[in-house]
Amino acid sequence: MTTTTMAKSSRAVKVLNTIWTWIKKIPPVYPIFILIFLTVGFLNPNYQTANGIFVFLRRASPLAILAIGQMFVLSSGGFDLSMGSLVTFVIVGSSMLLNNDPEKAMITIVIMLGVGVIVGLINGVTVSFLKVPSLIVTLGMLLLVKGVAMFWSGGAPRGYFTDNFRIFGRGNIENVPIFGKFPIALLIMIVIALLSYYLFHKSNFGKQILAIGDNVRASQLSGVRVRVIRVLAFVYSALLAVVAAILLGGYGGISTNVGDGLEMQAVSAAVVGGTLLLGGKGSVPSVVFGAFTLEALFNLLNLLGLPKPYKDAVQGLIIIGAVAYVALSTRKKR
Amino acid sequence: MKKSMLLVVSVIVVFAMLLAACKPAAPTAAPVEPEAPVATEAPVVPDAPKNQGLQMDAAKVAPQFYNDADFDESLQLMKQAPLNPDAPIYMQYLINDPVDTTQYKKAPPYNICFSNAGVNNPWRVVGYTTMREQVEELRAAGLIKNFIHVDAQGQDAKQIADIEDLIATPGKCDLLIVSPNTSEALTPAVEKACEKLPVVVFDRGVLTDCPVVFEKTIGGYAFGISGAQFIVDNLPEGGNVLAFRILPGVDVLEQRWGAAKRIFEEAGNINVVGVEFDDYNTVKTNTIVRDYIDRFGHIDGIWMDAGGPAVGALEAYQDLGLPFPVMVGEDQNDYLKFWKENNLTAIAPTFPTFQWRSAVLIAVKILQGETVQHRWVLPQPDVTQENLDKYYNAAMPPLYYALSGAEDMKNWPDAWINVDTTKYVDVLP
Amino acid sequence: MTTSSVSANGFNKFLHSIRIPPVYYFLLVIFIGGAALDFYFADGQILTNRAILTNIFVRSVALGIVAVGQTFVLIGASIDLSVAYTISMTAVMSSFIMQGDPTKVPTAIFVVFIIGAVIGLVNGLIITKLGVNSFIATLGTALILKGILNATFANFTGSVPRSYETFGYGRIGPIPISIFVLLGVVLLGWFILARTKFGSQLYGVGGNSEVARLSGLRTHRVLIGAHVICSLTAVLTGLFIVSRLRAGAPWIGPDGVYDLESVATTVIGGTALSGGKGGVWGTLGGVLIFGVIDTLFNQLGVNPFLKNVLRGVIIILAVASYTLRSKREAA
Amino acid sequence: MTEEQNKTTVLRKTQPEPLLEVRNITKRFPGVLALDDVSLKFMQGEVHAVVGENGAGKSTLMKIMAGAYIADSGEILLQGKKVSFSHPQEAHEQGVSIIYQEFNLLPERTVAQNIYLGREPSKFGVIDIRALNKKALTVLKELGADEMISPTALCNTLSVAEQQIVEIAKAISFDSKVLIMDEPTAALTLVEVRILNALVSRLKTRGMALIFISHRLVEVFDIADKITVLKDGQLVGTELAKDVNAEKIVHMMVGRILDHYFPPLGKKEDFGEVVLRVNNCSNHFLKNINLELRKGEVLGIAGLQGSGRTELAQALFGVMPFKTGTMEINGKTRTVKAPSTAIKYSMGFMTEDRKAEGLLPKQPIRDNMLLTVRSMQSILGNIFNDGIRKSRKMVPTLAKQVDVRTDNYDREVQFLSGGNQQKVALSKWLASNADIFIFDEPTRGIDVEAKASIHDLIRGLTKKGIAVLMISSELPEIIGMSDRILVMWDGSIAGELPAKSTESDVMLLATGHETNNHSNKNDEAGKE
Repeated sequence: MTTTTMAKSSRAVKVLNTIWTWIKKIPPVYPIFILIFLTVGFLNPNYQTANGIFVFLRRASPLAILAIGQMFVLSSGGFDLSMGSLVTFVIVGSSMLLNNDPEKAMITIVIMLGVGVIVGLINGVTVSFLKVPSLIVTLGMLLLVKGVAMFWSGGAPRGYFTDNFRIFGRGNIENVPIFGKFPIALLIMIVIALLSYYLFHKSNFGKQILAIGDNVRASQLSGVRVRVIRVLAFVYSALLAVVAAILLGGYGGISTNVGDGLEMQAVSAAVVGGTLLLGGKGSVPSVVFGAFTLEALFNLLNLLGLPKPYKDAVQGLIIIGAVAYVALSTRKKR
Repeated sequence: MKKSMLLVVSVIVVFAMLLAACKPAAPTAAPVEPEAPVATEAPVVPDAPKNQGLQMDAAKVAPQFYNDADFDESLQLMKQAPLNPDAPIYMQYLINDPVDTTQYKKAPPYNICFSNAGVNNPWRVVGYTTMREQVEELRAAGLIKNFIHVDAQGQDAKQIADIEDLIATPGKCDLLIVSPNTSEALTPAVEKACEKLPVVVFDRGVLTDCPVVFEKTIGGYAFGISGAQFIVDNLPEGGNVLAFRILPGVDVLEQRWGAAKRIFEEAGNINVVGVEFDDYNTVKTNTIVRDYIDRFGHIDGIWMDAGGPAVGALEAYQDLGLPFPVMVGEDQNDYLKFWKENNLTAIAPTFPTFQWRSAVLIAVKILQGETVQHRWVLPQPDVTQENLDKYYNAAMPPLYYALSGAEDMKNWPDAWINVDTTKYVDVLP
Repeated sequence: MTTSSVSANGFNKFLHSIRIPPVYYFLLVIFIGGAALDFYFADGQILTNRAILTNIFVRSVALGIVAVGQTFVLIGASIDLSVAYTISMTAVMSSFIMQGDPTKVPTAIFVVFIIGAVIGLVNGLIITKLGVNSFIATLGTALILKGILNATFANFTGSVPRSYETFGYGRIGPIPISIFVLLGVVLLGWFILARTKFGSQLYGVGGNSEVARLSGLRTHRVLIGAHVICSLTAVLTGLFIVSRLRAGAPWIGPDGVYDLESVATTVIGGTALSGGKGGVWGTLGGVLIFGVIDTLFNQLGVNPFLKNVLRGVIIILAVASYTLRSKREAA
Repeated sequence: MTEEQNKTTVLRKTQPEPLLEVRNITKRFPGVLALDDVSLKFMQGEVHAVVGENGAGKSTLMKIMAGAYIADSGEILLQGKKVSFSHPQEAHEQGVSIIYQEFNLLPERTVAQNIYLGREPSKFGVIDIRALNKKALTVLKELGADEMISPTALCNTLSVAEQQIVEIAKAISFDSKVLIMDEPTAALTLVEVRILNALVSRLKTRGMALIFISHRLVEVFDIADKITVLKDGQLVGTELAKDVNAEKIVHMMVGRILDHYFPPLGKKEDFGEVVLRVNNCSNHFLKNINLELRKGEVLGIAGLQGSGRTELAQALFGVMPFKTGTMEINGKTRTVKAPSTAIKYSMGFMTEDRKAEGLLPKQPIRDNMLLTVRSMQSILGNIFNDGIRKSRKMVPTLAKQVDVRTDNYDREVQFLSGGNQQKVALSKWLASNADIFIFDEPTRGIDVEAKASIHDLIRGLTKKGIAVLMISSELPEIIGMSDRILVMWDGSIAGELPAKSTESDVMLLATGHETNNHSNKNDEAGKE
């Protein structure tokens, strides 16, 4: 009888093994997020209500959008450090363009998206055609874009944000079945995440981004128009920075230093979401949850009553840990 | 692999411990529970152990900037009327400290140099605009020729080098105006400048007496006292107070918080649950307010050492659908607007931007050999419910500061509505 | 071979061996162009006033010292973004330990150098042993340092004694001591890179770490060494800044943007981000470019916000002038 | 053993103890058993050639002996003592040095710095630059290259051959007892090869053990005392060079007769119209290239390394475009300035260096296979139509065509074996429906079985009317596969040879010798 039991147990082991391999395939960011978020919910009952969760998600939405944009560029093998400055530019510039006139909201948004395209084009073209490393290009743009914003406004933006401009970041859709209030910012984030999912995982664009991030030479020899793809990745990243800026402006109002350090937070969120630095791997849903994880972690630190500055220290540990985890586990596989 | 990982982790831990050991005050890593007794820590103020916010690191007041004598003097000055009530507010002074300047007397027009800490926040933009408009008017009057402005972009090291540049050329500047970035760091550079030419310091101070004039409104103590006293007077029983500071290390700001802290401590029953740096960032402020409401359930009073992000804090309440707190802001126009529209229980202590134009006027006085006040203390009115309508101007942009004292100028109000700091010329051809 | 031909040969060899980095031509152009602009639009002080000329150097001291360290790291195909907070850490710790007491100066200097070495060691270990990309690794340590610093020292802490201020303000004859320190660091950096085994190995590791490994180099040790050197230069920068500011505060490093600017000046100086190439003389040229344009902008009264715009443009164009002809795709 | 004075001779006579010995070495890479229980002995004063097909495990064995790889099992004995090298430096210190197949020089450093990297003459860590350059010069003199190469020259200014000499200089500078050379002559001209051979004899008389990997059997017989054959990671046998001939060795290497090894050549009636014609094309490397490629034929391109084989492929494909001359593709004059244009005109290019140029290692099989299709489609295409699903359906078909046996197309290609990787690289061109194929070293580094199936695949392509231009450094492959052979030398086409020419015909052209009969042969080829 021992043989049959052994056979049985080995079959069970096999099943367990397949389950285990499935579990191993789940990016670690999801269980980590769930763990942190449950802890947060345990510490503060607010986060057990739909409203509390929405408040959290709305707060995380701009970072999630920025992280998606950053992930497009990271996956292509580059960096986009100009994001934060672009956010500042959009906030300062919008207040200048709006000039307290609600009718200008639409045109302002269109113009700002246009600015995003231009900044992305400059980034991409300089990297692709002048062959300057993106770290340097976008660092230069970081100084340049913020400088232009400040130069334009003279340091103090002029107008208020009109309510119809702020609605994207601040407003709710009322009377949504099941949920009740549904934040517009979250809706925008979901739409962008879906669009990005298709672009990145389903379209030729995303596959070619991964291809050039993985092996530029091979991609070029397979006919990938490397420069076009790279430029487009930078443009998309800049466009998402503009969208995030509109949400942030709606959420927080006018401020000349909203964007400071956002680029590094976006890189961190992308990395926590499993994006491979220097290219070749990335995933939209993981990165979105990377941003959520980071926000949830900040909330957790707050609820634990740790001094705010430790937020930075923990963020530092998290990104080193996330990258080290990937590096060590691939080293093991080899 | 594991060995090396262990090594790295242990090095980090050792490193962190080393730092913690070097730390000047009470440990911070321990989570602070809302009602936890703090007997294990040496309380900073024995009679207010409940105010855990007052023991946070951000609550510490740098001792070199704060002393109780100045606090008392400010309290005194707040009650005092100007000694020259007929002068416009930006040339009034509250104490008599005359200094003879005949040794600096020169024939106009003058070349004045200005080392500026930065034009990096709206308060400074409004002040700088007012200053430059004043310069243009003095140029029109034939009193000023060149006005050389050097911007340190908020960096101490750069401002030191800037001042060294400005005083390197004899005859380039007849007088140097300095608005220091931080007080302690700029002291040596200002001392060096004093040896070569007359210096006027305004806004933030330096730790030396060498400038001919140090000019500002009553200052940080008064700002802190007004706001804190308003909270003490209006906070509902058992209310929680959250205090915001923009950044540490600036005398004016240290004094604001130092004074407020003293008022809170003396009141005894004010529960300050947190003191946080907001970097003058509205989004960050908004987030911190929500975090504290999450943590403590309710925050009933907000004190700020600089009111720029005040609207960000208030919008957090609006979005959460909570009643507004007892609010301390500043005379920034968006805050006054929000106040007026939402009928807040609020106050706006001010640090009037008119002191920027005073600096130029005083500089000219010195070069004309007129007697000036060595310590020139300008008045510092508060915006209150009673005078809100007087100071709130719907025509002005949100980041305008109400106490610019510029209403009597030629380009009022266009130069402050369409701010363009680039149009001013430093050196006349 | 006659003696004359030998000496001529020697001279040519010398010219060949010093290999003036191209950044100096760029510097010369900017300097002459700037002086001309200054002459026509301002008072022409850049060329005529020695104090302003020396001040160009003094402005460059802080950035220059740490950029030398950054050069080591970049040659090793790594990067160090934690230098800004290492600088802050040094400034704060040294003035905290000194507390205005001249007898505590040696202790303070000793302690901060140890801390610097530990930071460099941690950076190096994370990069080599944990296999973490250097950008993320040092960004991470920067954030950790930032958190610890801001949570521990929220303000100016302690002060340095007057005697210690000689480092920042003292002069030997007409020349500030700090300039000698900068040149000393550059010379030492050059010596280590060009004349020592360590330097040679660093070029090997940065140029092609597999080749270096196969040539028998302990690549990890070399890279860790480069990171330690970089952190030590950041410490020296911190000590210099605190001597000028009298006290240290946690924000002085990031306010000076020493992390990104040290990378930018090093790359402008001809050191490739991809490693294995470059040197400290080029870096000095890059730093001086920043010093010259800073002075020039002040002389011309350029709008401060426009300065940042121009800086951004100069960084990109200067680097583009190297990379334009390269065949490899950039990323 | 008391008579010290005639040690070498004595040692030879009395079955001496080997200088270096490997016992039962096994090494496994993901998907490949690179070495399987290999034991070998290397004697003092002896040149020992190790030969074998690509992928036979020669390079892996050499790297294990030099400490660059660590064997999974087995042991290494140096002068009878068991050693284990965990790092190349340990091997160097004990007197085992190696010249690698790939170039291992730092382009931005000088010759002397490269030769003595990590071993610079120094005091307290400070390099004595004069001594460094002097030592480097001495080593170069030993090689007779001191006139050609200055110790202070930067390596990126040297030619390929000069760089190879620096590599050799670097290896012998170790004062080694054992010198391993992995294809040292591949890039050298005949003159340089002669210098090298002279040098090898000199080193041999010094009492060193020389281990030598080469594909060129002629050279092997010129200088080797012993020849060891490896095949598929296993030891086939070791023979004294004087006891065997090339045929025997080749037989040992491939393990079967050549005729069985290659698929039959194309028949003349299968060849269709000219699909690719190059008229007088040149660029900075290539001079006056003229060639025609017909439907259904395999045109072999032979030549030594550095002769311009790969450059020709890159020029045709628009990687390093021609500057002058005209190209006709399918009868129309075309300019190809970028790979994407070449692909548009239905060309495909299987690159020489699979890892660096052919594959996306971190991407799944699926995305590698579909890469070219995707690059031909519009960038945003496939979001709102079912193109992507169509493309995805292609994957199993492609896998079947190239015979990649896996049911998991989401596997990253970096975890596949060399042969399967090559098949995946090939499949992306099948997907793009290319009808002109350029193969650059199609069977480099893959095992014999996979090799054969790739050869069958190439023949299968031509049967469908596809034109193939095949570059190879392996003469048997060129001869076995090509319907015509073009031989390159010094950036130009030295001549054309018909199918089934001999290796010596090819080698003569490839080394710059005019053959008297080559025009005749051309004529004959035309007549057939």
